[in-house]
Amino acid sequence: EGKLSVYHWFEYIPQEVLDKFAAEHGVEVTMDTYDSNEAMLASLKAGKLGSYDVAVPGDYMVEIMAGEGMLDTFEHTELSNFGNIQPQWADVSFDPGRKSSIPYQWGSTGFSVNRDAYSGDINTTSIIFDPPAELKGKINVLDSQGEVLALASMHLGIPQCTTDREQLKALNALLQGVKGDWASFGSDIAKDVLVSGDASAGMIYNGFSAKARSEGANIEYAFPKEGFVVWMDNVVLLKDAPNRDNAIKFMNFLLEPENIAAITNYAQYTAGIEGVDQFLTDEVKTAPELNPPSDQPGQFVMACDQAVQEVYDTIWTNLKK
Amino acid sequence: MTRKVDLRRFTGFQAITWACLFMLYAPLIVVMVYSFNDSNSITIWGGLSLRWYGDVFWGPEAEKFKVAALNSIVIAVSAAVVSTAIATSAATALLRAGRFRGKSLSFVLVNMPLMVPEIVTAVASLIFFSAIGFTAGYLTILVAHIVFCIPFAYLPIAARMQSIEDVYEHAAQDLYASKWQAFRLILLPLMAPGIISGFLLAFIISLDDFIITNFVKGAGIETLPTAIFGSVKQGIKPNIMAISTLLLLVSVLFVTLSWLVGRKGQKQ
Amino acid sequence: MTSETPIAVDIQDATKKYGSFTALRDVSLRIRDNEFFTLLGPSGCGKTTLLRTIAGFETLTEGAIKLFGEDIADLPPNKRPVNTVFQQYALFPHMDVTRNVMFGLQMLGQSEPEARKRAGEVLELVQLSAFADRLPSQMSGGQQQRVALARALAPNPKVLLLDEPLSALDLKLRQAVRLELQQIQQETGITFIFVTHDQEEALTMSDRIAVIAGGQVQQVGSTRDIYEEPNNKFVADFIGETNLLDVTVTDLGAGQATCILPGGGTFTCPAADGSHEGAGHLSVRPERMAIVPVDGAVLSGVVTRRIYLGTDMHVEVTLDDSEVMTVRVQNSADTHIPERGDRVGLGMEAAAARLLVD
Amino acid sequence: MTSETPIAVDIQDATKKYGSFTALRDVSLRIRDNEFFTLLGPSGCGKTTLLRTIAGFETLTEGAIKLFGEDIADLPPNKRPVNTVFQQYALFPHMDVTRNVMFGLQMLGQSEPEARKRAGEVLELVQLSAFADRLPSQMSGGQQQRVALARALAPNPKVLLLDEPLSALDLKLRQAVRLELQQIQQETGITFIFVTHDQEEALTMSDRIAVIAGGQVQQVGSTRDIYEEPNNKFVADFIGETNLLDVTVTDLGAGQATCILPGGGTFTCPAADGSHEGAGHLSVRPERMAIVPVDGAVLSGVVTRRIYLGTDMHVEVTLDDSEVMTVRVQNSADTHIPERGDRVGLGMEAAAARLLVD
Amino acid sequence: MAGGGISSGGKGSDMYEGLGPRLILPAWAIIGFFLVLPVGLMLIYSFLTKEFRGGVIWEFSLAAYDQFFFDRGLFGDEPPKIEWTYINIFWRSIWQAALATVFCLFIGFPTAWFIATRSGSNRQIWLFLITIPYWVNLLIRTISMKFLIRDNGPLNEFLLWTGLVDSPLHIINTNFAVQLGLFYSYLPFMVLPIYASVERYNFAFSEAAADLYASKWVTLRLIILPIVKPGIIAGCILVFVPSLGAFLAPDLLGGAKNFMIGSLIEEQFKGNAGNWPFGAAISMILLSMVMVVLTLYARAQSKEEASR
Ligand SMILES: Nc1ncnc2c1ncn2[C@@H]1O[C@H](COP(=O)(O)OP(=O)(O)OP(=O)(O)O)[C@@H](O)[C@H]1O
Ligand SMILES: Nc1ncnc2c1ncn2[C@@H]1O[C@H](COP(=O)(O)OP(=O)(O)OP(=O)(O)O)[C@@H](O)[C@H]1O
Ligand SMILES: NCCCCN
Ligand SMILES: [Mg+2]
Ligand SMILES: [Mg+2]
Repeated sequence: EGKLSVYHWFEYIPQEVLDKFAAEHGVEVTMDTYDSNEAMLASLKAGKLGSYDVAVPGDYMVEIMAGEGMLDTFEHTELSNFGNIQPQWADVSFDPGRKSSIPYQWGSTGFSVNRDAYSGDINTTSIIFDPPAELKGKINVLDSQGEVLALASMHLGIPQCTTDREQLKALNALLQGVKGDWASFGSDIAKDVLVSGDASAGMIYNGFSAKARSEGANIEYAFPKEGFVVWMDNVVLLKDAPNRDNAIKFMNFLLEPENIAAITNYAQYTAGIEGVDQFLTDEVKTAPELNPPSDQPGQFVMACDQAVQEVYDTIWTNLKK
Repeated sequence: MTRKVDLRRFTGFQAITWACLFMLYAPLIVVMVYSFNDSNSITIWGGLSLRWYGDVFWGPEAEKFKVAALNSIVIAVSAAVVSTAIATSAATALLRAGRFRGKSLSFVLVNMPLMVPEIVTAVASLIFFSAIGFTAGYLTILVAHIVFCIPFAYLPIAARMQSIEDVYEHAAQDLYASKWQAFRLILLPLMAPGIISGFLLAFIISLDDFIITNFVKGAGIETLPTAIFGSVKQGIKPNIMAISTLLLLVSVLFVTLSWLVGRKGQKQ
Repeated sequence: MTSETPIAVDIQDATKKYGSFTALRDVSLRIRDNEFFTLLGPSGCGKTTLLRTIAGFETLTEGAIKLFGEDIADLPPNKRPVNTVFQQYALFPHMDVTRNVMFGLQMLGQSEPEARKRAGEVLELVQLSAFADRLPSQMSGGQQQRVALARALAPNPKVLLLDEPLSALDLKLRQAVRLELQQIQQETGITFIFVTHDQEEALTMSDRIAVIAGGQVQQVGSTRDIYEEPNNKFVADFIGETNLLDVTVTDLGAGQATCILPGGGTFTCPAADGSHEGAGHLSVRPERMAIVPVDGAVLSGVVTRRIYLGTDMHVEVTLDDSEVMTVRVQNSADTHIPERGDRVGLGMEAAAARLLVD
Repeated sequence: MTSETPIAVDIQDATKKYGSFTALRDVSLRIRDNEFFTLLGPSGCGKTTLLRTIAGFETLTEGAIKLFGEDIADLPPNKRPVNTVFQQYALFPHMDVTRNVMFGLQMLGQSEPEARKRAGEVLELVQLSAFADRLPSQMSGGQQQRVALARALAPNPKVLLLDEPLSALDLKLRQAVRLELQQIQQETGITFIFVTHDQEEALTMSDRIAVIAGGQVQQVGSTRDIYEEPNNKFVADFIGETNLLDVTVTDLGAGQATCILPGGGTFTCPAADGSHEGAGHLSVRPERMAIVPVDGAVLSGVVTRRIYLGTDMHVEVTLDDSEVMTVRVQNSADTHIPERGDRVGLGMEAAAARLLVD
Repeated sequence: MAGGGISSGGKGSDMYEGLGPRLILPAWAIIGFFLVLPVGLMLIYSFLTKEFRGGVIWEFSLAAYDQFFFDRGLFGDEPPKIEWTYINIFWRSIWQAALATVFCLFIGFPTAWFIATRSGSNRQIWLFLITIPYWVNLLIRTISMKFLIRDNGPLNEFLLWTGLVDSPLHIINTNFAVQLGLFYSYLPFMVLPIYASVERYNFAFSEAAADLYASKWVTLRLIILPIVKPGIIAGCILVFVPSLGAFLAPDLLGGAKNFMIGSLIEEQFKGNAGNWPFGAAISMILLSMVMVVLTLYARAQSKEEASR
């Protein structure tokens, strides 16, 4: 008996998995969704902290939330399946010692291009930041400051959260210059615009792109040579969780290989849990989006300090003014 | 004989009206047509089918939409009832109670929810609710809905009350009715059409609200608009088209009913 | 109906102010029981205001109103044994005729069958039994008027107030309803206080009339008093048409005076209260003037206009000092009516002329 | 104003149907130039409909309308040299008086100063120069009426249509405006077509009257013709009060007939067109009846009611067969008025009675 | 939802004299507490110091307004210049809202007129036809509009099929699409008040004008429009105010590419920027603009009423 209140990304968990958890533990599960790490943070800050038990922030956001004191901690002994976590994800820089989080899925953020519209080389960030004529005005960009600015920095070859003024100015100038070639901003629509053909190219998460492809879009996911964003989303235990016990049960449930595999099959990213492979579909196992060439550099998005973040905010506002 | 000179007719106005109707209905008709599409994707026409209607009732999201629809209706009915009552009382104060201190301010107040842009109301309410520790939930939605429904209920109620001369109530009083009796036995029945349309307007406005609800709603509580938004922003799915078509039909039924009621009221 | 009859409504020095505007000023009226009393005056003179203070919808700024000797200042409208027939009838549109008539009875606590029975009786009285189930909107103006009357009569009020109840009816209908109203008043014996701005209506229906102007009572009296012995210029002018001659009063005696007419002739006539020597006005009704031979006439002039009115002919005679007098000559075969341009003399009987204050 | 005067408006066999309802049936009227012509009839008889077809707001189902000989069927209202004074005035509420009056002039292409000058003149004519800057809502009904008149007069129309322009005014004001209207018509020489349902109004103002009932013209004639020689029962009854006696016509000659009265007496009187022998109606105006000694009177009865009207007294005499006759006796010192219950005889002059068709 | 909702009603009767304060109390209580206070709190927030990543620090600051009006460069250390960014966003929103209002007026007036001049029962049916779509959720309506106008959506398919165009019309993610969305969202707010005015319009005025030689279109311009003006103004306000803060149409149909005031405010509370005092300040500026418009209107209205 009891409840569980989940704050989650959109289209990131199949209803069956929630139903399964609900049935197994006799818990009533409710879920709200968000479409960016920042939106989640803001809404928790604006008063919703205390009404959810768990959320699923990306790597850098875990660090931020911990710094804001928004996370509760647990003992590893509370989670009987804690040991299922793959070693490389068992201790991470954004949550040293995994005191508040467990891995959910990891993947990359790059972009996909409709092969009917453009047949040239797509493994370059120029597709987005210096687009070929065929794609101009047909590009959707994620409505996510962190990922866009990180990818843009890679395009320019400058470090994330740089404090160098010239580099920041160049970043600003790059975005100002290319904005006119972009059709729309949107994260949750990223798949739909590619499927419907509203956009011929678009920034997108790898799994989302795989889904778009399986829905009939003739697209190819790029692994640009300048770099791309990698991320890990994590289930975190929120401070003041109204149903902490059930939250722990839920996290433990998600460390079960069969359960997390169901999510991987649905969302088409990669789980950080041992023993998942046997449950995966062939489609997921062989998806090109999930199997990057090993030499390609992926980078986590960094959480910048306040001074840089304020410049980033200005650049972002300039982009959308 | 000669052509009739009709001062009410302006060339082109009828055409514009038809164009207007076309613009209003074209998207809805597209939605209706595509709700019968037997295809997972809305972009490809896969033949006629009712499968998405089945999906509405038995599909994976059916439970979620059922709960959301129920929430929406409960909230809309409660908000409409309360705001109609408040609006009726306010209209009586502003139109029937002579002068009193703060009357013009009250007038502004009653119409204020209409004047404050919705996004401002939404954000302000969210911050205020959390500042006073009024935890987000059902009640926050209800309260917010009551507030913004008041002017919508007020408009038709006041219009109706204005058109009813107070001589009827005076007559009642002259015939030994107390003020309360005059109000209950005379004014209220005469106001019925105004109150009904105020109620319906409030109901529909509440049922339709997305922005404010989305800001103030509690964790896991969905109304139909927020549920649809959550499920539709990624892209329109055929099941959403089926839901919309069903909603449209229910609405048409509802409007037709209210119209018939209104017409009956008018006849008297 | 003598002055010994009990006083139904006693209005004492009533003054009503709306802000700085005085709608009623020192109005005192004693309306007798069983009387058909009319308040007559031009639009805006305060008739409705006075009626509303009696009904209790307005409170007086000063003064008192007594109903059969009892001060009713503190009674709200629903506690006063006074009913009103409203100008626009104010029939409850959502109730049928019977329910309308029953309303007051039920508010007084009568049971449904009792009230229904009484309603039936009153509808009988106003000859509307056949319409008992109709809604007001399904009836003509005249019928609605009678429902309004029935509704006000049903609770058997001590005093019935009627605010221009006939003004919405057309001429022929109005004439018919006047008679009915008078009959019902006589049958029921209820005191009627009737408001109108139509002097003909006032004259045909009333026992007594109070003429009001500018919030003040100008004159109270029987119809004949008001018409034939107006107190002042306003009353003379408002009630019917009159010819006013500027005269010089020279010899003021008890109710009598001698005046010097514009042409120089002298004339003796009755004087109203408050007349004084010096400049004055002599009022003579058109029908009390006669066209006479020029020789020996007190006034003479030229016929400048003839207006045919069917029943009568109005002959306008312009006197030598360019004042215009109207003579009303009844159209009948034996009257000779002078042509335009004829020079004629004007005669008037002493009893028909009256010396007025302003 | 003889029949040689040119015809201003010539209405030929006009019929107007609204669906299956016939609002006008075969109406033919020849309205002369410079005439003050009145359409008189009860509510709903089609007066407004007729006026609106002349103005061009309605089209006839059948028939033709000619304006100074020219068929105007195809002219829209804004091309007809005809202006209208509307019943509710229809003054443009957002324009001041001058602007209202200038409107038509500017529409005709006059420049602003020209139009302003002319508006000034017309406002002078209706004595409203002082109100030139007011909005209509700031004026009394009578003043608004004059603005409406000025507005319609300003473009100097050939024909002016007036649809019950006085019905919203109160009695005294109505009387004053009647005179003014007549004067203005005489000064401007414009043909006035005036609509009213008030017979007194029609009688006082018009050169000629057309009495309309049920969409059909009942009679056209001078005021005196209409009042004294009504064509039929409807006209007699509608114009003024009349006593109608059911008689038996025995001896119908050229414009003359002998009738047997209810009491059995015989009486010779003029007959209207279409009278026939057998049952008929004899119409006698109350003022054309006289109270005479019972002996030798053609009719006799008992006084059952006396109504004081100021100018006159109405005496109701109930005949032996219980018909009620009204006699109008002018109030003057030398008339003797019988009391209620007195038995009296009734006299009437042959010339004053008239035999009517139904 | 007849017109004149903004102006105060009539001279007022006094049947329930003395009960006014008690009857208005519930409205005061709920609106006062749950709208006036929150808006008041926003006002206070706009003068506080922002907390990094959302929230406020209770220290007085004019930084939010400073940020709105002054441009201190990318790094906030240049000498202040006038900041055009936000003024432009406001300007764009006002312009969009004004365009949508004009668009609604040009379609809405003839429609309202046409409906109001139908006979009784037809009129009801027409009104009914106009309002039915509004019983469908705004969101669904906006999304179906989006679906309809997308590059390879039904509209373009139809146009290509008819051969009217040979390449798809690009409407989605343009300002025109936003216009269309706003128009579609708020049209009845224009039609209904105008309808109410026109229905009360006394055609005797048109007849008088025609009688005085005015043609129909001149009558429309000189007589009808001035007389039904209150309905038109009410309609314009009811379309303009919500359009100004509109959020769904720009987001869904405009591609969220250009900030409108609504999305700018939302961004401050929900998005990346997380600057609450700034969001509050923008809200207050927006609110005061709306109030100015309404006050001007109310003043004009009462002046007009006083002169009648
Ligand atoms: N509530 C009020 N406030 C201010 N003035 C008022 C009010 N009610 C009436 N008056 C004024 O008092 C005067 C008398 O009004 P009242 O209604 O009694 O006139 P009336 O004689 O009934 O006129 P009518 O024949 O037009 O009905 C008028 O000048 C009117 O303008
Ligand atoms: N548009 C219409 N459709 C149907 N019937 C109409 C129409 N206009 C007028 N009528 C009918 O035609 C008849 C004549 O109407 P009209 O307005 O001419 O009467 P009227 O003589 O002016 O009456 P009143 O004195 O009441 O103004 C009436 O019975 C009326 O009901
Ligand atoms: N569909 C959810 C994507 C999550 C990216 N971090
Ligand atoms: Mg009155
Ligand atoms: Mg008429």
